[in-house]
Amino acid sequence: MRYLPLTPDDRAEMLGVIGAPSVDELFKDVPAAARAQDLFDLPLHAGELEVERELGQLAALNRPAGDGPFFCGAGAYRHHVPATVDHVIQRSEFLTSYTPYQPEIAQGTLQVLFEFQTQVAALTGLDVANASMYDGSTACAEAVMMAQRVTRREKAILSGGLHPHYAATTQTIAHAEGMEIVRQSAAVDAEAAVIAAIDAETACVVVQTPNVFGVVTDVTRIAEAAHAAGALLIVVTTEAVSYGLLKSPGEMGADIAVAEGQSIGNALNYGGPYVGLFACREKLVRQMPGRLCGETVDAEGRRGYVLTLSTREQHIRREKATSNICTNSGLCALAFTIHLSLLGETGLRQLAALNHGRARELKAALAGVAGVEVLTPRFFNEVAVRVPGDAAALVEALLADGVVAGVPYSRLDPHAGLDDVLLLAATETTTSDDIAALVAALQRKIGR
Amino acid sequence: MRYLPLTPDDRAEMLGVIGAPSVDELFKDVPAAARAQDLFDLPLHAGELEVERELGQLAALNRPAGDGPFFCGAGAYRHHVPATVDHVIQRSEFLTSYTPYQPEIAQGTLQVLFEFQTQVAALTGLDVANASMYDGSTACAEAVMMAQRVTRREKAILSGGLHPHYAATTQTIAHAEGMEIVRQSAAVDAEAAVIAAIDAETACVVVQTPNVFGVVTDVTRIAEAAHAAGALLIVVTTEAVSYGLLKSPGEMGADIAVAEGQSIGNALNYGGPYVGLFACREKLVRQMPGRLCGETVDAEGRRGYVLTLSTREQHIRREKATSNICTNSGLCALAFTIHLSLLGETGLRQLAALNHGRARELKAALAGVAGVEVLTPRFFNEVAVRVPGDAAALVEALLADGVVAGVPYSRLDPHAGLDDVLLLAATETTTSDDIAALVAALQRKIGR
Amino acid sequence: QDEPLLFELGGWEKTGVDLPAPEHDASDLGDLVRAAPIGLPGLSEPEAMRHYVRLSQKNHAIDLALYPLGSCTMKHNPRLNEKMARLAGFADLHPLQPQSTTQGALQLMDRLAHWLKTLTGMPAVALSPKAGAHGELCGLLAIRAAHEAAGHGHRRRVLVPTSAHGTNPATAAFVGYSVTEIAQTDDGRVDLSDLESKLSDDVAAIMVTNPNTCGLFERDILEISRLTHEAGAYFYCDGANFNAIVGRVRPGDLGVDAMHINLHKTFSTPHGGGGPGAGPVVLSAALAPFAPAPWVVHGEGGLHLVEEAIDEAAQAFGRMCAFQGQMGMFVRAYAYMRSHGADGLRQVAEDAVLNANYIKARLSSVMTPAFPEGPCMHEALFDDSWLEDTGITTLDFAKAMIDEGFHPMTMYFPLVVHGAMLIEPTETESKRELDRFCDALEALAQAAKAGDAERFKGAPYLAPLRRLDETLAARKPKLTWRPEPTTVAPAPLAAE
Amino acid sequence: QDEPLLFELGGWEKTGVDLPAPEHDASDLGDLVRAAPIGLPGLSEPEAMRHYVRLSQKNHAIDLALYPLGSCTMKHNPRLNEKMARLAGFADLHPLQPQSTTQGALQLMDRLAHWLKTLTGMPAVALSPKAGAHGELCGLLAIRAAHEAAGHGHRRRVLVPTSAHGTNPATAAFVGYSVTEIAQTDDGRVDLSDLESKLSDDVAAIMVTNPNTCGLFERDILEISRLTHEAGAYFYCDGANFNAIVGRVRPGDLGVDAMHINLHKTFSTPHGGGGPGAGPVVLSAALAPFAPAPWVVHGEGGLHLVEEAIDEAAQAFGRMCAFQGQMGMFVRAYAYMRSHGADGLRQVAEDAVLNANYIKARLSSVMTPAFPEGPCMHEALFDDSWLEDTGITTLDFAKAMIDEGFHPMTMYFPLVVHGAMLIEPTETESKRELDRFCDALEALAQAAKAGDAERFKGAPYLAPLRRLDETLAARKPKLTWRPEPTTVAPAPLAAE
Repeated sequence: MRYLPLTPDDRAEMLGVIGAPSVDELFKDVPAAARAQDLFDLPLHAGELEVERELGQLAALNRPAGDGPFFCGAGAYRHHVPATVDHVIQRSEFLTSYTPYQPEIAQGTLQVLFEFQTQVAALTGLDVANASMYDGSTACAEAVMMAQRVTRREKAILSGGLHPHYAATTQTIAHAEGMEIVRQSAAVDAEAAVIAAIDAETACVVVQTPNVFGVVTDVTRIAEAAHAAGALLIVVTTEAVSYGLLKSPGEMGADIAVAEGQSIGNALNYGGPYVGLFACREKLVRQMPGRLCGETVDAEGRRGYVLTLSTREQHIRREKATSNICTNSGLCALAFTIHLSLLGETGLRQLAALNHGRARELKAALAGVAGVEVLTPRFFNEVAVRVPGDAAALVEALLADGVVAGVPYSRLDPHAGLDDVLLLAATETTTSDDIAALVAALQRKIGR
Repeated sequence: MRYLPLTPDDRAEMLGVIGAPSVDELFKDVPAAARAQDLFDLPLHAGELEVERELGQLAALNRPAGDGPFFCGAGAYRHHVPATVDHVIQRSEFLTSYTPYQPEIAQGTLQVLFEFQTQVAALTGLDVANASMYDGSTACAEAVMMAQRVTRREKAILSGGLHPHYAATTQTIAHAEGMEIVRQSAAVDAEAAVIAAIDAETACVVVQTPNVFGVVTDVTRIAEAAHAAGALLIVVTTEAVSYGLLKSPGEMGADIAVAEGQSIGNALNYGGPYVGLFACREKLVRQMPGRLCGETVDAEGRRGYVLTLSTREQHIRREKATSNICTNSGLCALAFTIHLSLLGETGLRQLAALNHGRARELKAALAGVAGVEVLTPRFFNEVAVRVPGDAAALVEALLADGVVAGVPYSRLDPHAGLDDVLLLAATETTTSDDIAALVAALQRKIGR
Repeated sequence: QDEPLLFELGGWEKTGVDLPAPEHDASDLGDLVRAAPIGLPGLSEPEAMRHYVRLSQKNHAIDLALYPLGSCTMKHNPRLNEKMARLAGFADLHPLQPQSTTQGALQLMDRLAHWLKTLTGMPAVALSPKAGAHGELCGLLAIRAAHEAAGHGHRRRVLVPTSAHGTNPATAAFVGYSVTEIAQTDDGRVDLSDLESKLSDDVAAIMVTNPNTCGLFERDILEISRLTHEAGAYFYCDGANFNAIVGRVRPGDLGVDAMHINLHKTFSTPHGGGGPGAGPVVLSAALAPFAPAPWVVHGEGGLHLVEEAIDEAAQAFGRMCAFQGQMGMFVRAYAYMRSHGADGLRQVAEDAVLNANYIKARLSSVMTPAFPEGPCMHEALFDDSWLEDTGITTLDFAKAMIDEGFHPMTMYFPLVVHGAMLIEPTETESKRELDRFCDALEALAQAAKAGDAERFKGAPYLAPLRRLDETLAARKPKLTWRPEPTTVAPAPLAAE
Repeated sequence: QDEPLLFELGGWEKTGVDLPAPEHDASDLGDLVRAAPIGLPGLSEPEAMRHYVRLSQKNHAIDLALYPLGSCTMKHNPRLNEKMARLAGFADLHPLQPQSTTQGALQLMDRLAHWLKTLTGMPAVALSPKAGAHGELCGLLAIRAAHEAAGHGHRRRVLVPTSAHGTNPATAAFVGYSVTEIAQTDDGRVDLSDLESKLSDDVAAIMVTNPNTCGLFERDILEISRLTHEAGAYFYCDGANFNAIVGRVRPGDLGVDAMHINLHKTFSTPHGGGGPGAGPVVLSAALAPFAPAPWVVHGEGGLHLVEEAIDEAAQAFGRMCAFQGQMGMFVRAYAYMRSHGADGLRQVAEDAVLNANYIKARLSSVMTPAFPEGPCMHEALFDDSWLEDTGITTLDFAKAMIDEGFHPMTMYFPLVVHGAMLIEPTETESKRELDRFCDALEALAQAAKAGDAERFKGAPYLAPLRRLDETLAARKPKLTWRPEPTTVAPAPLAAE
């Protein structure tokens, strides 16, 4: 086996040093009944060529997003990632290193995390950020539980504009932890209902902007209402590129901002791995979940970075930890940071403007299709439309024209009664030809 | 422009330090008539996404070898290269470094070259090897000119089994340098004619094994004849994997062995870059062309490596240099060395056996097709066959069945009168299904 | 060499991308548009490349030398896996595109599930958890759901051995369970009688790591699971150490009800400086109905991804995250499994255990093994009693290893051993590298005993930085870069 | 840290690949089969990875810091180019598969040719030469063929300035020409009167580098080409320094007849530790008919690759190599050109020249510029007169730069300047990096003048190795590893 360096001679010699007659002897603590004598019923080892063939065949059964017109968003977005990003994250020193617990030989990773935290704080308009979470949805759940720790209240109100997967994840996890989760009904313009629901038991309200229907909302009034009731405002964003165009959560009064960072530096990957962004106001930092990297000095007074405030974490606090999380999404965060370093202020703003422009073009084109009703008033790069009949069936039918027309809302939540709603996103990778192909296909199908 | 770090402010500040009013001032030595005022008639700069689109579209117009049954060889072979190889050669420290003229900060490259030279010497069965040449064909030309320096004779005899591109390259270059090049007629079994042609003016004979028709030859008798006449024997190999199965040039009496090393570690790349292997007997080393890496010690007595014997080279000797070559094929040599390190003795022998086995399967299948005559008696992984009619037209016709059936000999040499000869290679990447598809397609076409 | 921060290198107007100018008029978003500067400097591409390449060289990595972190299974990460994960058919696939266009991805998930189930002898697996701790949470939520479905919602206590990973009690507490510790015997195993005494009808589960964090196989594991099941509790196994037994022992045969599998440990997906990981959870028949969405089923016309339990499986306890989990890691882990095969995976466990025992044997002459009797599994545990009176701590010794070119072992864990040093070599180390490592540690140990304290107290000397002041970092946390007060703030960018 | 050689690490039975067992009987090759051991140790994949990654860290690289090698144009290598070259449609394409299946590749070659011709103002280009010197050879062969076709076979002399790259005279000699040197003026240019005096009807060509190797533009270039052409000779231009003028000056407008273009210099294909390069040659109308095979023509049904001149272009002088040349480099260079565009390429030249002049300006206070008057082009040339009486040589100074984290500049070249130091920053260096470089060189220069000779004579101190003994290496060349005589030879492998 190509990955196993020991030779039969090595093994024999090592057993001699150990003083064991055989490797079986080393497994003697395993109850005899549980020791498998035979190989399990699985194929034997295979060479690279064979493995590549099998996986290549599986990959070929899928239709990559880049193969033609493609309009899926709803929490994951197809953006162009510079080649530099993927090159650097594959460097052995980043790819094959562990969590930077030994800071003397992990300054590469640590400094990147410090840069990452600073970038996330800047994007969200908040004071501090952690070193990343698993993804946006789990970051959302963690934010809700953090609000519980901060406010010592148990109720969380989730806006009807929150991505249903985020709501479900939060419900599963935060509910398990003892919270009452109030999920409001799905609605394109869901934010008025949020304010109405806030009461004195409310730990937090969770509002997404741009929301799952693409709607961009100024959440300032929600923040005021929440703060008046002693609750925290958590602002969720699933499209991190929107930070380049839209007012930041911090500017609008958010106490905690969480986001899916996939859009910057990371491929679609059929849903993962992604990278959760998590930022909050400075005064809340000690209730923050996840890893944190902080600046310090070494024994010679030189600037350096370490993982810090780990007294919040499970490996120190065990059952009293703020969270059970013991990892981050380091390599995805690295990709995020490199891509954002390449973009810079100028590039991110251009990219966001470009996305918005493409979406406006898309919206205008959709609005011209008879039978299609655009539901989203103000948007960043995604709109919801109402189509005649079942949106999922329509998407499937349009595949015949080579067009992947977006995400039917029923895919996210079959119970919402929004089977005729379709979500369509455009990014800088969308061309006018793509939009024309979509419109032509729609007109053919809906026209009939 | 993403690759240009200077900002307008930087430029202004730097001009101030220089004391020049404008950048134009720095170009004042250029005659005014030759200073282009306008941009040339070419597109303006383009982003990564746009460049990827254009090149992706061009790439999509080609039919990759791996897309289906594929039997081209004739000097370039499709082998599987482990992912580790391509990963390591892309490391910044290998990819973006220069020729190792400063050995203190280039030991990585130098030690690899030393390993490469040792591997090449072992494969060819000769004493020493250089740090690589551009490719096999230019290595062949250099070997012929080296024979001239060694023997002080002017005539080179090129076997009719030598790859026509190699013969043409040698003729062009060595003839330019003043040699008489005797190209023998193309023939499947061309080696008897070589011995007959050797005379007292002969500097060298150049024999290929396996030859361009796939024929494996024991060149021992040719070596004896050459040596008896005071000439050198140069043995050419275009399929380096064959070293894992066949008797080495050194064992058969070669004085110089050259080869195309592409098969080990390097992709097909539509013909380049490849890597030329060049080895010779120890006593000839000072007439060897190309870079050489040698072992030495540093100021503290530690082992290290340097480029050496550079007094042969043009940057020292100028017009008296042994060759005008001033580069090697470093990165391709690195790929070769890594791949061969992974293979090792065991893996290379297995790989060679596997190739030979596939080719035997191919030959047997071809022999079963009525109208196809197998011309090659003893072969490694490639055979020549005679087909009814024009081989090039047949290959073109078989494309309709998704089969790339090999290289028509006329493609290499339209003047040879071998328009009905087709060369077909099989490697470890060839499957029984591929062979079956070839045979079925052949039977359909030729049967009609 | 000090490498400045991005924020000290970059410029507000610099960018390392070239984007076409937006073709459209200003948006109608009005005051929803961000006016103030974001605060993101940019770098041209050459500058960015150099910045991050320079930073990378400050890291240790598996690709450079042995990385003997106990409990972390730092093994070779094959680049074939990276290549496969980057095939457009996997990497450029949207999680919500029509399932008819992702049949290959679903097949891959299905095959991965089959391998995981076969290797563990368990009937079900939940693929979506994103890391080991996330998998623990998934397992305990399944257990809680099962108890609640059976009317046993009163079972709110979880038993955890003192040697457990911190995530075990943290996860149990997270789902609202109280944690009771189980004592350990002198030979480093669960104290059966203590376990028996603490099992009662309010216990929901026990959480046991096996092989345990002392690197030892729980000899009484069948008895443990029998007692647990008899008490009506479930057996959660922490699978962090699965590498020691993969291909040789199936947790299902030990009575395990749920176990997470760190794909980044046993199945070689890269650690990436701290994630992303992946933590699928295998489940027993009793727990399988409660597995969270989504999962793959075989249906008409191919595979189908069930994203929300509507009918038959309405017992699913919910959803662990958006989408399907760590697909990129699934591809890598599957490529690894296929490469090894049934035979190779068995060899993995054997070589991992052999390597650890070899280290234990070689170093026992200079260091004190915590459990000298009998073999260890895939990691060798030493205590610090051999350092007594040297004035050198486990930490000092570990930091001195850095100067020898090795990453330190895991220190002060498990907590049950004083000054613990937990060494896990993994199966991808050659005998040559093990010998190099043991030679270095022997020499260090001799230096320690010879009283060369300065070599240790000041270590590392040869790393990019010397020891970092962690207290300072925690006392006054500085978590983001901010411009020096004297620095002129960048001019606000004009709104586009 | 010393890294052993592969041959000291590997094993005869080890392998880092898994291959299926051959399914066939032993071959019928009889005694053509190699019986004796080859002598190739193997490494498992983790060992191989570590060996080569460790070795890599002993190298300097552009991605780490400024690499100011004059005449080498060490600029940033975009990774986009690497990605494009690896598209299966380019990388997995066989050079001899039917041309109907490689139309995209032929189009790429055609577009690259168009860019090169447009940027140089020349009507033809031969793409196949594999490196700069190979391109020189191609150019001189075309010149020779043209002279012979015109009945001027007696023209066998080539004029070369004293400052020329060694490849120029080497190549001229290679094709059987004798070499005559042309003197240089005090301001570092070709001495026109000396040129005029040496031009006669036996001269085949002049070979001039422009900008020349002193980093200066040949002010009299139009006069040089006029005189050359009047004498019936051709003007070969060494294009190594094309980076200084790309987008601003077309060699065709200067009267050049042939010029090679190092794609690995001006067009950013990576140097790779010494190749592979690529050296296409642009040709004037007079030389175009003699260009070697193959070339691309537009025909019916698409593009066609002419691999052997049969009819119309039978003047082709032959073939430079097998197949089509460095396709992998063509893809990279084209991606680079398209990324820059006409505007970006012009900026390349401007920034390259600006950066060099900035260095010249900053360092002139401590070092002595060889040609202080007027601007330089893309490289700044200093002599060693400022080191007089310090006992420190150009070499010492250069080696001390290594300790500052920089690669040395080109030393002792061009030969016309005593103790030459030739610094080429390229356009991909930021002002920050240039300042860091100039600060370091200023400090070093001051230390040199202050008499701190030890810092220089013993340098480098901080590199993986100290100065290497090159004399020893050349006196008794050891070019391959051989087992120590005392080592037992490996057992011969059984023939399969």
